[in-house]
Amino acid sequence: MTVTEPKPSYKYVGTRPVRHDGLEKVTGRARFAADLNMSGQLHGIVVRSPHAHARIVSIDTSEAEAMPGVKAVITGDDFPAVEPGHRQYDMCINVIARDKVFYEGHALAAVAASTRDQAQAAAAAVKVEYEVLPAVLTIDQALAADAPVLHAHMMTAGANPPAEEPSNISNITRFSGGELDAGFAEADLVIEREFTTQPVHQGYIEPHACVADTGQDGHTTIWCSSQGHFNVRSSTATLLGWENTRIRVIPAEIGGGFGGKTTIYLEPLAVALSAKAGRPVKMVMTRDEVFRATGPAPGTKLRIKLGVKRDGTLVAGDAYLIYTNGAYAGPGGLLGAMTVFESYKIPNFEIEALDVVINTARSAAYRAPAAPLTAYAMETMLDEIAEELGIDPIDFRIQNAVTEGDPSTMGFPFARIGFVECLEAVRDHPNYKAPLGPNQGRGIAAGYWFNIGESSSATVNLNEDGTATVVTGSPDIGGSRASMALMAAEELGIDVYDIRPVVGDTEAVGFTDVTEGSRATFATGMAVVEACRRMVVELRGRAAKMMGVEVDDIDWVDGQAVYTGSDGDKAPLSVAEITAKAKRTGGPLTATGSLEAHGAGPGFAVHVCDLEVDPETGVVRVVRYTASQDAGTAIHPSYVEGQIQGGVAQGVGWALNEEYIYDSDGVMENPSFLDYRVPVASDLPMIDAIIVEVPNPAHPYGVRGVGETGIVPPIPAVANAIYGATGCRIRDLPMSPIRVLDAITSNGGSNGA
Amino acid sequence: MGTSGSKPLAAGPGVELTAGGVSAMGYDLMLSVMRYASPTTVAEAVDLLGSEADARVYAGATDLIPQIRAGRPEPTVMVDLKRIERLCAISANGSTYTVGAATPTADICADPGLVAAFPGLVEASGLIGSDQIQSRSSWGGNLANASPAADTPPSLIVNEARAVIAGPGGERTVAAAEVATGPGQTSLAPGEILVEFELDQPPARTADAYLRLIPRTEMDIAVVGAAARVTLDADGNVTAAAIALGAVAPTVVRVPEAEAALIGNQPSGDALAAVEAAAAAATTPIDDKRGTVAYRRQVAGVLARRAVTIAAERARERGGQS
Amino acid sequence: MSRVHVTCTINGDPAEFLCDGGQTLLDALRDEVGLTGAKEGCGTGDCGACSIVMDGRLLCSCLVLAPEAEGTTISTVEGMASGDDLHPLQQCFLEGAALQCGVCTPGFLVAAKALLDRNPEPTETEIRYGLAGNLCRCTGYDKIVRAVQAAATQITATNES
Amino acid sequence: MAVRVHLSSNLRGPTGGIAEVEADGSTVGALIDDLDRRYPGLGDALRAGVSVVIDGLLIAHPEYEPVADGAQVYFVPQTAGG
Repeated sequence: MTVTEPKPSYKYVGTRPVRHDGLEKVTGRARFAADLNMSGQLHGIVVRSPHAHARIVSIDTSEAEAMPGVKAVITGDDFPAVEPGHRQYDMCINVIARDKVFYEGHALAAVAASTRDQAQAAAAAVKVEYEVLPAVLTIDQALAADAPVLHAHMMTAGANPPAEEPSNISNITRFSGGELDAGFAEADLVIEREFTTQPVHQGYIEPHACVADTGQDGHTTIWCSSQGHFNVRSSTATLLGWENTRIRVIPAEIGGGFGGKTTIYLEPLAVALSAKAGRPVKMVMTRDEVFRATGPAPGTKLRIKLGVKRDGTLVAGDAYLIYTNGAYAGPGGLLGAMTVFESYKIPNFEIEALDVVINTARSAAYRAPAAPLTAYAMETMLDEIAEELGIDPIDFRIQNAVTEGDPSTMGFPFARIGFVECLEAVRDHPNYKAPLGPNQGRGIAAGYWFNIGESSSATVNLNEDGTATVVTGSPDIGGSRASMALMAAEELGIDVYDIRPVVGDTEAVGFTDVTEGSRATFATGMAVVEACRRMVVELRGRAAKMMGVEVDDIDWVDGQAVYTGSDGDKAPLSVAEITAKAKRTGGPLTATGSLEAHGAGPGFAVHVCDLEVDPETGVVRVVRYTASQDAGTAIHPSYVEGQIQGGVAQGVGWALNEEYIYDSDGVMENPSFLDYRVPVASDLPMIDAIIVEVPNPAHPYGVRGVGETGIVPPIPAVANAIYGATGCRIRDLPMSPIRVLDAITSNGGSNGA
Repeated sequence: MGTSGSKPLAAGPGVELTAGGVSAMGYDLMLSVMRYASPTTVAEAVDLLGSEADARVYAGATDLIPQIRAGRPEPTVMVDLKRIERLCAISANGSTYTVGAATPTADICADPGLVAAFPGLVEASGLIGSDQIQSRSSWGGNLANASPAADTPPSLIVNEARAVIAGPGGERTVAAAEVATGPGQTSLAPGEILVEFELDQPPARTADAYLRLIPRTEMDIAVVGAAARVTLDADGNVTAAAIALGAVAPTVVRVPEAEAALIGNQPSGDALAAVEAAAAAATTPIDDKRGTVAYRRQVAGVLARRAVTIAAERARERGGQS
Repeated sequence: MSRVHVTCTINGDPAEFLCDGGQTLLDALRDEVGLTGAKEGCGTGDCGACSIVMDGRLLCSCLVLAPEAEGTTISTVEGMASGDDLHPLQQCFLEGAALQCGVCTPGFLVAAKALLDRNPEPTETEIRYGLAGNLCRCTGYDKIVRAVQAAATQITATNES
Repeated sequence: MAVRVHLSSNLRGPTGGIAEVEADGSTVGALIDDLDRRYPGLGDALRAGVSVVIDGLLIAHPEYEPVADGAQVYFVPQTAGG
């Protein structure tokens, strides 16, 4: 670990206790959504479109309804109509199609029956008449002059002059700074490169699942796995046209999300089926459905031009980015535009980014959305430039890296950030100098992610025995309960194992936004700290009563109320001593913290990847990997390392083998873990995680989110290492054995520029 | 896969009527319509399979269950062969090894006799899926499933394995090479099952090797597979050779030109170059989601050359022992 | 179609359940027996989240028909700890932070135990290949491999002392 | 109360491309109202999914955020995450 700034010495923060929910998870007792069963429950199955693009002429459910065990069949007609312009129009018509289906696997009806068998049989008996429409499957097809338009209402946002005709471009984002032409005129070296990438899936191991139980009072309870149960509540309510108060969402353990569970798919269907049948309804997706109907991160076409002076100073950058967001508007291009030049001082730049719709599943967030792809382009080009100029690639990045006070692409000056520290940490790591064997190459790359704040709530309840329960609204997706307990222990001064961190349901804790944008430990942690500080104020007051002194003469020191006044010695009071007398000093001790967290500190990461290429087959094996990342302050270092290592693995998979493959009709050809190839244990080496700590001034413990940044550098790190091993620059993902061998064969091993 | 499970009812201009949603979407098996039977003798199994048209052999089911979930028609009876002792046994009798067709490949990989005699075939057996799959996968399943990309058939073929087949008309023995006739198709008659495989102890200075190309290190289907077996004379010249390729044609491809190029030569230099060229030329691959024609062709040559090299090295090490 | 009556031993205890002929053992364990530790991540034997041991063999229970369990002895993650004493693998996973979301964890523990039962002192490479049938999307496998190494060391030390 | 307002380049349509403008207001909401009077249409742009950075602090929903005299306020697009 590299600690780059002095920080207070903490008793609990920065230690590595066993996570509080760990025992349940290693004994098989933890309840994930598919593990829950209600008495009398029905099983729901979704009827999905076999076509990538079609108008629904009619849906005949009569035969299905008459089948044995069938208790309810629903279609889009069972939900309130939505019109374009509705706040969550896309989400609504994605969860259940209305007039049109927009991708293969699009849900258009659902069936509930006594057994899953019966439900499957009934789903197969729902008769759908389609008018099959030409499918738009690629960026080029979407932008063609005669392209079929997916959404008749889609007028390009951000177009200048304003769009007059609908198109498949949902949004154009433009950023600029300085004078582009003048910048390139100053440059001694200008390079321009194009890249293509394919959609990929988050690949969480737990398929989406939920149980909904709607009572005769019209209130429903949903048990589900999500990154944010308050969002499940509000989105489900929106789809059903209900008030939020009719829905209670109880979070199950979540088996991975990575952004893919920040939206909803099944819950409104389960509620509608349950309401219609008067019974609880359980719905569990198959892996096939997960691939076809949820989550892909965008595919892209990227073109970037960079200008640099001979001394290594970047002077100009021009980026043209196109992101597909599946069948609906999405933020891929916007986020690409916001990240592409963000890590470097580039005084003259123009960025234009298009968000494009095609007939594939609606894209969902995936860990630092859009950033890994802009990094792929930028960081491989920086490598080329550094080589051309004869500068060490890390020195070149240090020379151009943004530091505190430098303007971001969007104009504001960066606060204290740890980019240079991450670069130095990798430069000084033995991996950067380790000898390479034959056919091996080394690549480095950097990555950036904003991180976000948003709303969080926490309640601290002191128990009669002096232990504490900390309730938050953030689903624990990777160890955040332990982080909450550590911060609470630090604040209250009680042992971390005397704190029970709990994820509360929508009726047990204040509103909390989705666990996304690496915000849980940052923002929900702030809420926990706020609640604990209020609790300490209350504890001092109670102690003052018990001691018969003024509260101003009580300090809170290491978990005890300590008298600091001049009226003789008084024995300090522990939390347990105070809670034991709570009935006599004012009643139960509870405190809450709810806030909108400002100042999420940006995260930077720098990775070095060593790999070996079989020059005769193009097979790539990663042999050594080191990743540095600025965590601000690591609350639980093991889980910070885990986030970094997990991001690396996903990024390496994205780089080498992961991709959606569609046939010419838009039918996904690889909807299984057999042919959608996420890395297995033997594909990876140990991943050395270096935690850099440049505290975030906006957080009481200096936390920066760590969940996302780690997935940004691996793709370019791998690409740069492949170049090192083969002399080939590969600018299309994935860099599969086929592509690598093709590059080696066609380039004869020379630089692919 | 894909839309294969949906049933077009009528077709008009631009309009398609489809019953049901998308294909199987990976749904569960239809539990209630399927029966499970576990005969303990070959005769019983043959009777069961002959009694119903939709009866299916259930051995490891590592391919069968995923295929059904992907939309393949469901059997009415699953006939589990794993309780028939003969189908799960490994024995050596004189110079012949007999391996039950449903013997888990994990057992094959742990059998010292097979490991010593057929290192390449054992490697191929060990490459099928994960440890979990190894508990279930078998030569019989690998061959009867008739995937062009199966790992063990090329090695069974270069080792001239014989398949013992039982059916309503009794038992017959054929070369393993004659079992698969095309993707998903075999020469097994209705009601016939693979019972066991017979392999002769290789002669002196003989060994085999198997290599496959997958994008990951594990868990993938072969993009190309190559098995080789060579016999050397005391001077290290090749006296017999067999080379077979998987995943590059509808069935396993033998490469007689490559074999001929080796005979009488040291397995090096020009002879290996000839093996590589002949192997590449022998392929008739397809473009699919797992590979391209050009890639498969090129890599088939590379793997054939490397497999011959490894087999020859092993044959040298083995020396005069048979 | 009448259901099939299966008698077997699960985690050391006699067990009986009724299942359908086409039901997978995974579904039977989860829905009929009530043991939900094994998870369905794929249903096609590609992720290992449903790993169990049946008659000494490590299996994906999603690829086994439940009637096949008749007369067998089955171990699941629920049977790994002895009373309050966690198996060293469970303890090492906890202490080594070898789980994040935890949904793959039961499968990894069962597979890792099968690996160590067969090969008590595996190399890192043997661990990685031995666990290649278990997908984890959170950890990058680093801490899982280290936890298995730590457990192997602990088990070997205990057996030698 | 004069405040320097910086607009990220995608928000400069209504100002005719000008990046830095003066505005009055004691909260971000008041600033936006004032900006809308000076540059018609800018108000709508700034109310839809826009964050601010004040004194290095990123604030996602800033309408009532107080602004000190002489402050530098940067309007930027709102981010999301996975």
